[in-house]
Amino acid sequence: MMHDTKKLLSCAVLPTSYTLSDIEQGAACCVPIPHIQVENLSVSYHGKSVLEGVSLDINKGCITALIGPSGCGKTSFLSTLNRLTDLIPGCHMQGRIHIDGADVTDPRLDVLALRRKVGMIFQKPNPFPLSIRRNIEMPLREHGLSQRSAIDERVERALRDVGLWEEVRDRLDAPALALSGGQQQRLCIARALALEPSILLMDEPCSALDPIASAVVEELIQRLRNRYTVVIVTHNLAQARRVANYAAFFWMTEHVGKLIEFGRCQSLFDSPSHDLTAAYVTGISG
Amino acid sequence: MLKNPYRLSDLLMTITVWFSAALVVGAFFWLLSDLALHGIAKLNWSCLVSAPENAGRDGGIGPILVSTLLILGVALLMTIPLGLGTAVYLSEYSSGALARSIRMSLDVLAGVPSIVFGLFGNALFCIWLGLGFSILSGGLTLACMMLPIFIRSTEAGLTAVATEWRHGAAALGLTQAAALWHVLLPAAAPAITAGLMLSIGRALAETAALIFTSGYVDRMPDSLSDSGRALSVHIYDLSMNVTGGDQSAYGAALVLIVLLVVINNVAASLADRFLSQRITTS
Amino acid sequence: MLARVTGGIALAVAVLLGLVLMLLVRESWPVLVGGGWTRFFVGDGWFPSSGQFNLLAMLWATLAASLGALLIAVPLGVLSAVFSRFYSPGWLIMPLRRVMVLLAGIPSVVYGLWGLTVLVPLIAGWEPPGASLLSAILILALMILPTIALTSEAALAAVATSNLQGAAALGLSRKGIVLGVALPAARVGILSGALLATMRTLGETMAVLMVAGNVVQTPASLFDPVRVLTANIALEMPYATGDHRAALFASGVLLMLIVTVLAWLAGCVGARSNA
Amino acid sequence: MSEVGDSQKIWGWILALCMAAGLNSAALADAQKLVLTGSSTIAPLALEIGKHFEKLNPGVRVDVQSGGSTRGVIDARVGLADVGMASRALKQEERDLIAHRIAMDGIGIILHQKNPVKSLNDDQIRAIYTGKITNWQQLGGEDRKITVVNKAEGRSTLELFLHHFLLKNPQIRAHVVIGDNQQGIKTVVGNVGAIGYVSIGTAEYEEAHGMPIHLLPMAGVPATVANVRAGRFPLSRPLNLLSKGTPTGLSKRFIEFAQSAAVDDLVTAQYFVPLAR
Repeated sequence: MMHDTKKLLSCAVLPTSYTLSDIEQGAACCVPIPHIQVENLSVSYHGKSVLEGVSLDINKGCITALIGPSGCGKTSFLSTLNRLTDLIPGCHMQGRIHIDGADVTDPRLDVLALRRKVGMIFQKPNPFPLSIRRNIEMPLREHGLSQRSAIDERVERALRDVGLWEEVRDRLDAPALALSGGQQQRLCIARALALEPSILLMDEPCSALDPIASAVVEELIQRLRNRYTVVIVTHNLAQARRVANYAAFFWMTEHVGKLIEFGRCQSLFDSPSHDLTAAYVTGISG
Repeated sequence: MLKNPYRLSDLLMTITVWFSAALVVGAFFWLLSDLALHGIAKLNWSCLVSAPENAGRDGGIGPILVSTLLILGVALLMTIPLGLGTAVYLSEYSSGALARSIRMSLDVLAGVPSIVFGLFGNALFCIWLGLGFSILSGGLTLACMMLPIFIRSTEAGLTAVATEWRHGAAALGLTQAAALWHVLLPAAAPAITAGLMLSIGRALAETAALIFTSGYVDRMPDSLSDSGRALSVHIYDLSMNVTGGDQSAYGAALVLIVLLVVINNVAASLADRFLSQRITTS
Repeated sequence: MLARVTGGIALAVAVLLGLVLMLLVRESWPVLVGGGWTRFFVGDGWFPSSGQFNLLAMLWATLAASLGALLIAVPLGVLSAVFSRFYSPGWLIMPLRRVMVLLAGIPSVVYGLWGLTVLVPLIAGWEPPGASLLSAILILALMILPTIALTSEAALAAVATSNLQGAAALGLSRKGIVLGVALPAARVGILSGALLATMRTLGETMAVLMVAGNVVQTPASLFDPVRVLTANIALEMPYATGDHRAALFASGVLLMLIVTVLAWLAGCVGARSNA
Repeated sequence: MSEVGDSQKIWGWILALCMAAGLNSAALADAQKLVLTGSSTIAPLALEIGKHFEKLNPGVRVDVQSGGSTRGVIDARVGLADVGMASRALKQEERDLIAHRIAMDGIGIILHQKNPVKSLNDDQIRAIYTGKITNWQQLGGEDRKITVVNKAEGRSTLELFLHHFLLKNPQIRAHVVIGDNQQGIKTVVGNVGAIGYVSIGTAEYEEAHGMPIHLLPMAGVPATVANVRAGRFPLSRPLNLLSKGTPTGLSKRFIEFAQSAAVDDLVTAQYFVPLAR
């Protein structure tokens, strides 16, 4: 599964309408326009700070990897972007996050609309205990799509996008939980894609999968580039290197997570500007 | 080898476990076979549909079966929506003062003797609300008794639903109601069904509370505002008040047990169909 | 929206439940303020017609019957749950569970009827009068066994397979897995089942009334007839008036208090084992 | 959202149901429905009489509710019941009601059949119930402990028994306290050393159907239904219907029917003693 990193990291502006196949042909890459702007973000649980002073811009259509040791606030950071932090009792965040110009931290914000725009994939595949079809159809219906043919079309397109269509087309009504781990994770991605988000958050999407399934999902993530802004948490440095355009390195100092370094993936790995980063990416203190 | 010292104690454990299970099953077969032996002579189809005669010694239990089912129906109609609503409230907004006080009063109510519920139902439904001795009063009183059981087990089921699903639903931008309806309630279905069965068992077994609310009349009820005798009240009356009513009492007890099995199965499959239909069909 | 609707329902339920509590207190009020609560714990005994309302003997009887039933039913129930999870041949599991569910729903009148006609005469042949604390304990134990067995089984089933496999991978014997891993992991569930069962033993009326003998006395032996609080209410309520009636309601309040303390204790235990 | 909608709908439906039922029951409370409440002893008999009354008077409904004699008194007094039922004579403070006797019930002492003791005088019974005699040997029987079966506080048979033997309840040293007749019989059946007192009609039936009990004569009078009817048996109680003031309308017709010879068969079938006319 080695890919030509050079090709993947090259950037060009895409035409306004494109399909996945365009991207697969290697036509384009991400654009240096900020999609998510984070300013001075801090997160605390029950008054105890876990993440402080994070500021970074995440570019449109690019894959940004968040790396760093466990417990340094990467997942907390990810959860602020779709306000999933609201669900965690005692969780409080400060600072500003702008997505498409709107302030995510605004308490009056329509959270449901935000989450529809910002999809999320979890570490452990979490398809609902419903049929494969219902897993994708149900959120669509809840977001107001009721036309049978339109739903069927979207279900098929989402499943095709994640390469699951051929595998499950004959058993769409079978329980989703009967799928293998890798298939479940791809279904979760399809479920998110069906809502046509512009941003995808991925929290270690491959860590619960076997190497083969992991490789399939990784390849899928590569294909999402350009069409979606992807933010991915990963502990697999090689994977980050393979898939990401940008990388952000988090580290814990005095029990509080901080953003140490952020930049182009290649430069962060090959010529880190910070000692901690250098040590981590070369495996000395990782 | 390490193994030998464990052999004897392992064997002892195996014997203890088998012995306990056998003891439990044996005791119950004793009970059930006694019931069957005494009651089976009274059972036939006509007894299920005909009316009791001679204070229940002769005749059947048709009207009593109908009343029992109606009382249970009213109780369930009340318990399920109220119970689900409360359980959802308790599990989703659990930190409020209202939630805390409800939870405490539920626990307290679990310890109130059923006869007190009977007197309560009599005072509130029969007299104050003017429903009189009626199937409605009985059902509503039973609902009060079933609510604590049903709410607590449903709440436990909802709380036990994996957070991954909760977060997954939220991440898809689903409303809380949609997450509940499509994911949390179906996922909690086994616990809800179990709570439902426990409640139904309690309702069918209840005697003291019903004597004071749904009453003693063994006529076929015309409406929900008629008084109707429940099967358990019938059994109690036959065994304690009616001279020579023992055999009929055992017969009625057998019917009650069969009824319980049937209702449990129906409830289980209905709950299954209702709550997890989306798993099997589209 | 959802919060408001379910909150409204919850409030309605709370009001309903509050009404039950209010009725209890209102009905027992005359005797509580009239004679003070101490009269329930001092005096010659329970002679309501002469204004003596000492509940202590019945309180002890209630506690003794509950405790005895638990001592029998908890080990047996847990062991039979262990049996169906770890020892039973596969084909036996479902029928066993069916029987348990069935037994959990048998009305107490039926247990009482059976106890009165079968169990009590057996004990009477051994040590008269037969209707006794022992028969009450046995009948109650029989009644709560299914509850304990079913809840324990559910708690055992909820123990993560990975834990059990982990234990097996360490070469633990079946006994070692059960005692060392499964039961400790399931103890909260088992405890809450036992609590549920305790509440049932405290609140049970008809079955105990039929087999316990109903003599108001502090039990000195297992063969002494006793009267529990609930049986007292059921026996005398239909005929009681005035202070007598209020005293019966007050004994209902007492039962409620016992259960509250139990629920609170269970809450503490649950909170501690979660931490 | 649909879940919320559904539960609201159901809730509304239930409320509507309640209201409809409330109106309905108010509408039914006209002259054509007769409500009887009270003594659980009389309830089965009243139910049978009610059924026959309904047959003779089409369109009339008789609802019988049990719950104890005191309940019958209270309900008849406040008007919750058209007619109360009490298996005892009215007490002094209950004289605001009028009692209408519909049958008699004798109370007899029963022993287990294997107990060789065939008769006891009043003093012996008093001594047994106050705990002065504790073994059947002292009364010429076998060496066996006596199990004293007493009734629970408030039951009319207890009051009758205490009154007859000039006892107070706290004096009694009971081993088993029971609620209803059948429990008394089952207790004696299960215990060879037991002594209890129950309704004679019930005991006669059970004895005739093979239950191992026997009735003792009292003051030399055999405990039989015939003797109770003739008024010869010393321990008996009336089964009364209660009315507030002189009964009128449907209540009057029902009470008259319940006192007529037409119900003698029903009374006998419930093992009570018909009135001597």
